[in-house]
Amino acid sequence: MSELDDFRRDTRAWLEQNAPASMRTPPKSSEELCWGGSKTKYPADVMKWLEVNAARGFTAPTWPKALGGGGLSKAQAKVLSEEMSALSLRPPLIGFGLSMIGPLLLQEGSDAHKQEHIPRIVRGEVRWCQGYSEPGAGSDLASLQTKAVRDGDHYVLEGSKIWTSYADASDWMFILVRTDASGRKQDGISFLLMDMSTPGVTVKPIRLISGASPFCETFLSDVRVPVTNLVGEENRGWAIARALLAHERTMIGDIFKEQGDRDKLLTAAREHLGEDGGRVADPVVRDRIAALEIDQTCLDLTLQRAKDAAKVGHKPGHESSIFKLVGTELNQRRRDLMCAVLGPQALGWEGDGFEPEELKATRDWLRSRGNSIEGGTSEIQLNIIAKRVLALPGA
Amino acid sequence: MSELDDFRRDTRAWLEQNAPASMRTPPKSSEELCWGGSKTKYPADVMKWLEVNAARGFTAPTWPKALGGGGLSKAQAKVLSEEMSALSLRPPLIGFGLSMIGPLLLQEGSDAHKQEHIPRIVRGEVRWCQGYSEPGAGSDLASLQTKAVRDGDHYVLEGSKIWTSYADASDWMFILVRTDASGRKQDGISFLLMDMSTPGVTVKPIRLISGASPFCETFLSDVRVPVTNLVGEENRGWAIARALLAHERTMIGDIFKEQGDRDKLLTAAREHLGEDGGRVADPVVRDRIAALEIDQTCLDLTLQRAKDAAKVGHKPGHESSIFKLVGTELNQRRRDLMCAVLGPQALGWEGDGFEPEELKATRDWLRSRGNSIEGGTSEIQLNIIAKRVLALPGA
Amino acid sequence: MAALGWLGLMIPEAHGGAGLGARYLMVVLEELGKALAPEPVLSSALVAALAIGAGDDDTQAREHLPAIATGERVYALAHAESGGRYGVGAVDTSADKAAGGWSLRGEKVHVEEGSIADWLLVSARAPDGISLFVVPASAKGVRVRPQARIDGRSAAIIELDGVIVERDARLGEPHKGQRLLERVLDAATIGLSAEMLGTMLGAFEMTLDYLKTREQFGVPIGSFQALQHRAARIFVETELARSAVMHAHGVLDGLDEGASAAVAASVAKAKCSDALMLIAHESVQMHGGIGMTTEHDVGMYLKRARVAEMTLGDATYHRDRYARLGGF
Amino acid sequence: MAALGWLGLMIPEAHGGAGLGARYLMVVLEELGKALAPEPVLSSALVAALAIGAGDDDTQAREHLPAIATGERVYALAHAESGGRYGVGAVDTSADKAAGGWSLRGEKVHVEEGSIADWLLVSARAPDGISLFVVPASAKGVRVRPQARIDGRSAAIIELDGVIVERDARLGEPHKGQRLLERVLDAATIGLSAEMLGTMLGAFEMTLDYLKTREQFGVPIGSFQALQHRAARIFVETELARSAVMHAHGVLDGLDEGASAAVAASVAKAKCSDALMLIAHESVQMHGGIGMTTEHDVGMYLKRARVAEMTLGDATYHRDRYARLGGF
Repeated sequence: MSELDDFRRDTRAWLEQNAPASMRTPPKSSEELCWGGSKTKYPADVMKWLEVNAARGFTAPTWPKALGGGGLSKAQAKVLSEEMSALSLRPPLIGFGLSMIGPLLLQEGSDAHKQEHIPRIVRGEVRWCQGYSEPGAGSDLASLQTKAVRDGDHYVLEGSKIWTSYADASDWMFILVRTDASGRKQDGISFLLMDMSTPGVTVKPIRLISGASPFCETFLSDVRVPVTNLVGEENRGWAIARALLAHERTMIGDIFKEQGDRDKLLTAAREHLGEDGGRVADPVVRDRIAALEIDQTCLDLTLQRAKDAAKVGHKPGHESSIFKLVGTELNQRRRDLMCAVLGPQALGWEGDGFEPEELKATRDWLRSRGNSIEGGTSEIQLNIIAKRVLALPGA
Repeated sequence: MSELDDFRRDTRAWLEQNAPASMRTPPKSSEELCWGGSKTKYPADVMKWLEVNAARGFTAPTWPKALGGGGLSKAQAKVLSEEMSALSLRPPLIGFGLSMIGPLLLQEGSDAHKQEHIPRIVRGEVRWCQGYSEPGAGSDLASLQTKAVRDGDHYVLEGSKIWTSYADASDWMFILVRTDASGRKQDGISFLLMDMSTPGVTVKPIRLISGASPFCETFLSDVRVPVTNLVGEENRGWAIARALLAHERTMIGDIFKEQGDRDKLLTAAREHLGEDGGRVADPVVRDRIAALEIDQTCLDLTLQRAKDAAKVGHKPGHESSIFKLVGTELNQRRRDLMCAVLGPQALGWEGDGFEPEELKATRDWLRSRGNSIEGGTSEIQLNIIAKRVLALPGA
Repeated sequence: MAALGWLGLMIPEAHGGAGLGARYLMVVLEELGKALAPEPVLSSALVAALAIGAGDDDTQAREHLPAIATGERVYALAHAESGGRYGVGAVDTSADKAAGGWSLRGEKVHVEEGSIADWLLVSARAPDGISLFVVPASAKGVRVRPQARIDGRSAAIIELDGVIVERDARLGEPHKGQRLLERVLDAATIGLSAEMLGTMLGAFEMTLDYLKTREQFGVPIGSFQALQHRAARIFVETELARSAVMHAHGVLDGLDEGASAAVAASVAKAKCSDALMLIAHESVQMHGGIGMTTEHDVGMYLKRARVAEMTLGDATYHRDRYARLGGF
Repeated sequence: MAALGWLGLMIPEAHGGAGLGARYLMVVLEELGKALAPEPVLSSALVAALAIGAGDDDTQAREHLPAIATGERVYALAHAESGGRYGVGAVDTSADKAAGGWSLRGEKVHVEEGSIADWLLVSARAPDGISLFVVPASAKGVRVRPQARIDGRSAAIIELDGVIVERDARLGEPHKGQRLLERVLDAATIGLSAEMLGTMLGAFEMTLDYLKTREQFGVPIGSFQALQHRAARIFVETELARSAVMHAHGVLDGLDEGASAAVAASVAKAKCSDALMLIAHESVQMHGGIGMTTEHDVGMYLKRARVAEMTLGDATYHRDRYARLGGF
């Protein structure tokens, strides 16, 4: 106990001494945070904050010291996180390296994988992206067709991946490929690590109906990946991918909320619909706003319930599907309601006649329609709940 | 043209002369109308009105004169109907005999069937009920299990029928039975005419959650029906039944509306929620009422569109599923909204503390929940639209 | 139930209870709701225990709390009035000073447990504002007429025709009666939402079982994807409702500092009202014809759902209240 | 289009039109909506033709109607103003008497076809009430700024900085300007609902085709019952919307004696707004990821749906108007 108190005192002192002032303000968007990698240039303060943290392993506090991590206990990591919050500090590094592929390699990777990748993730030198979806597969993820054919000590990849976030800004991709097309579709999939600079890899950004997006399509033509980059066994990649997906869904439930969403909606409602005795003047819209906020409260409380359960050792199960389903739908309702409040002012694409926040509301609404598609459609989540949670029979 | 005018003048004179005054007022419920049959006692005026009309064949205006019908042309029948409306006259006779089994027998029945049954239907001597549904079959109507085994010149029936409206007040039942269990389930069904007084027929009324109901369960134990009572060919009854069902669905879209529903809802809303500048005071409820009335208007216009199309020769198709689906759901929304308006006064079952119209509203709501089940569930209607109208592929 | 200690969960040990709090009572109320058990736990063990316990009057506590804990006496909250609909202020019943105490006059409706209660908690308008009074049902001038409602429970209309009660029949301090009544109504609303959670779970369990066993077209009807997706939606609603109900009981127990019981009550009641009606309607629909008959229990869930929805404010009322409490 | 006679469907033969009426124009508007074709038919052939034709002024008719019928000139209705939202009365633009005519001053927003129109129908507040004025877009003091909206069409903000027009630029009789404007807005609303009907049919057709051809899990996705039921619901909505739209056009043509064009317009617009948004949202969802990209057209249907929904009053506005017209 006293040791932990010492750790807290030391950590706070260190944080106060080393954090640049600009890192003590909330970021305006996730773009302002550090995602690492060789392809993005970050401001000096951001890089400095990354470097001092990486040197202590504080970018990955619980990972082994030998691989560059902080080597902290869970209790110590909690203290670090609390102290970061107390000082309103930005995380020094975020991204798929820390949240997805790093933990996976620590669990499933070979020693060589760990030695090669973990330290570079900790230092933020390498940014990772995820190559799962394919244009033809959609919700039927396991039907993926990107082929990997063995040729000596390499796999030769042919095919394409879609909906890869930030593929154009990433150095490496963890990718699902088909190494066997003869049996059940889930049984011939392998999990590879691919350097994005390998000849034959081309990346094309995707334009959404809401405008520019982080999504890319990645084309693979005669791409040679060393066999040593295989994680787990050949043809056994599906199980690995599924474990990562469940992890992603839990994160996603929370992700759609923005700071101050409620206030923005109410402010817009007062401005565009007027006030009546201090209240939003239109009682029908007011009723819809209240319904939305009540449902949002229920989801927040449910997420909290899951977190509390996780703390006492309950493993997260299929409730991640609830979070994905409800989180995305609430975001859609919120964006839709914002349009209803703005009326014709929700129709702008750019330029004259619209305020910046009106233009943002419109694009947010358009973008929100993708929420119930990406990361597993709402229909897939309903299937998961029906089959795995409620144990309803197959057709 | 002039002949039709003569007919109109004569008919009007005859109607004015023969209609008892009490037949010129709108009935309070369908219970006040004449359903015919030997088991119900009707007031003298009702019987007199039936008799004079039956004598002229006006209970079944377009049926052949030789079988007791009116022998009128379609144009004449339209004139009759218009003149009846003009004088606000009640129909002299209603029921399944006139609307369902009569027309069917005229088309598919043998000469003997016609001679035996048509005149008695016209005179209202025999009331008919429909024996389709079975407890085990539900939506899967064709899976019916009531057996009819041939024994000499009789079929011997064993099984039970459910949801038979007014079985306890009917003299005859047209009934679907299984005469062959070996092939496709639709292929072994036969269509019989069964005298309800045959030994072995027992009828038990069904109590609904809303209270007493016209529905009955009919038990058949060793019931002997002459083979001559078969309509159409043995094992070919399914097609006959389906034609009758489509007919029933079209009628049902209109059936849920009651005279003055809109006014009742608005009056209750003003009374229970108060008024504000002449308007219903609660804007959220007002919005829901407007939405309901708008949707009701759209359905009414769609029904009118179908009627107009029928007049120029379009055969009614699967749009009957729309009417069934939407008509029932609107009725449910209306009953539900009425409860929302009444608040705690919508909670009464009987007796002290509730007005009669409040008690009726509550039971109407409970009863309305059956609308989307009886006569083909909403799910079945959606299947029909998806498969037969939209031609979506089978699973 | 008394033997199991359920009725004393909200009552301090000093007065014969277990003093465990609302989160424990929630478990009981949820199970009662699930079984549609018409037990007067909500009105006695939650509402009356809290109303009397909160008053800080030791005499009242000693008089009533042990009798609640043992189940010796049943209590009912007589608050709603004809035409008043919902809310704390819709009270026309009067409490005038009389020799040695108060004279109560008015009519209360939809009093749940009213026809079996031994004691009544009556809201009435005293010269210094609305207050709660604890009145024996056997007092002179109390007339109880049972109300036959669709859920078949023991509701009543209660007339108070100049009922004389003693001075200390008033709960709480002078001038603060309305605040106490608000707190009592919030607690009643929260407890009712726990019962509603149980009722939706009961109906859903029954329906889920039916989906798995009832066969049509040669397969269990629960294998049809359209029904699967609707069942999944229902499950999601029950989970969201559960979170709201659990949270509200935690707030009642003072666990969440700064949280408002009024807000938590309105969130829970609004959510549970909509969720329960959806689930009850869907349950009858999925049962098909048999669900419409009195031979099957699912119709009882539908009827109880409606009663619970309309008691202590429906979803629209609580959404409006939530907005008012939230300053919009 | 002019060659096909579409633009003259509402214009009497005497002025170069076909005089067939709104029910014929509905067919054109529906097809344009289905193809998302950005043609100024609604604003010229329906709104302007009706506004000018209804005025009973032969000089005006001769001046404008033939030019509409031939497609020689494009007309736009400049009514909405910033902050005014919906309705006939939200007009601050002023029309003051000036030498030989009127001086118009104000700003109009969301003027559909505003950036390509040759003539404008401007609502403005004259001393005797709101009136419509027909104004050449080339007049001195008219400033047109295109508005980039999500549907990519030619909307504009139009400033009128003391624009001088002649006396007979005013449509209709004195004191009756507002009634004419009401009629024009109802007609515009009804015509827009025809376009919306087409747009929902276009999106649905595209989606139905996708459901039948796109395979996942080894079968067409349209074989999944959950999607089938949702597609069936969409179909039902299109049929209900069609009835409302047809009826409203019949009312415009004076077919249904005693029927109010205002009521018919609000029924059609409320229904089409909700139905179109539902269908547009569902269409994108059923297309999955590809529907979110600019590579597929379904997103354009979604964007146009939103614009149409918010033009001339959304569903909530028209439900409220329907209630007011119906006396509740």
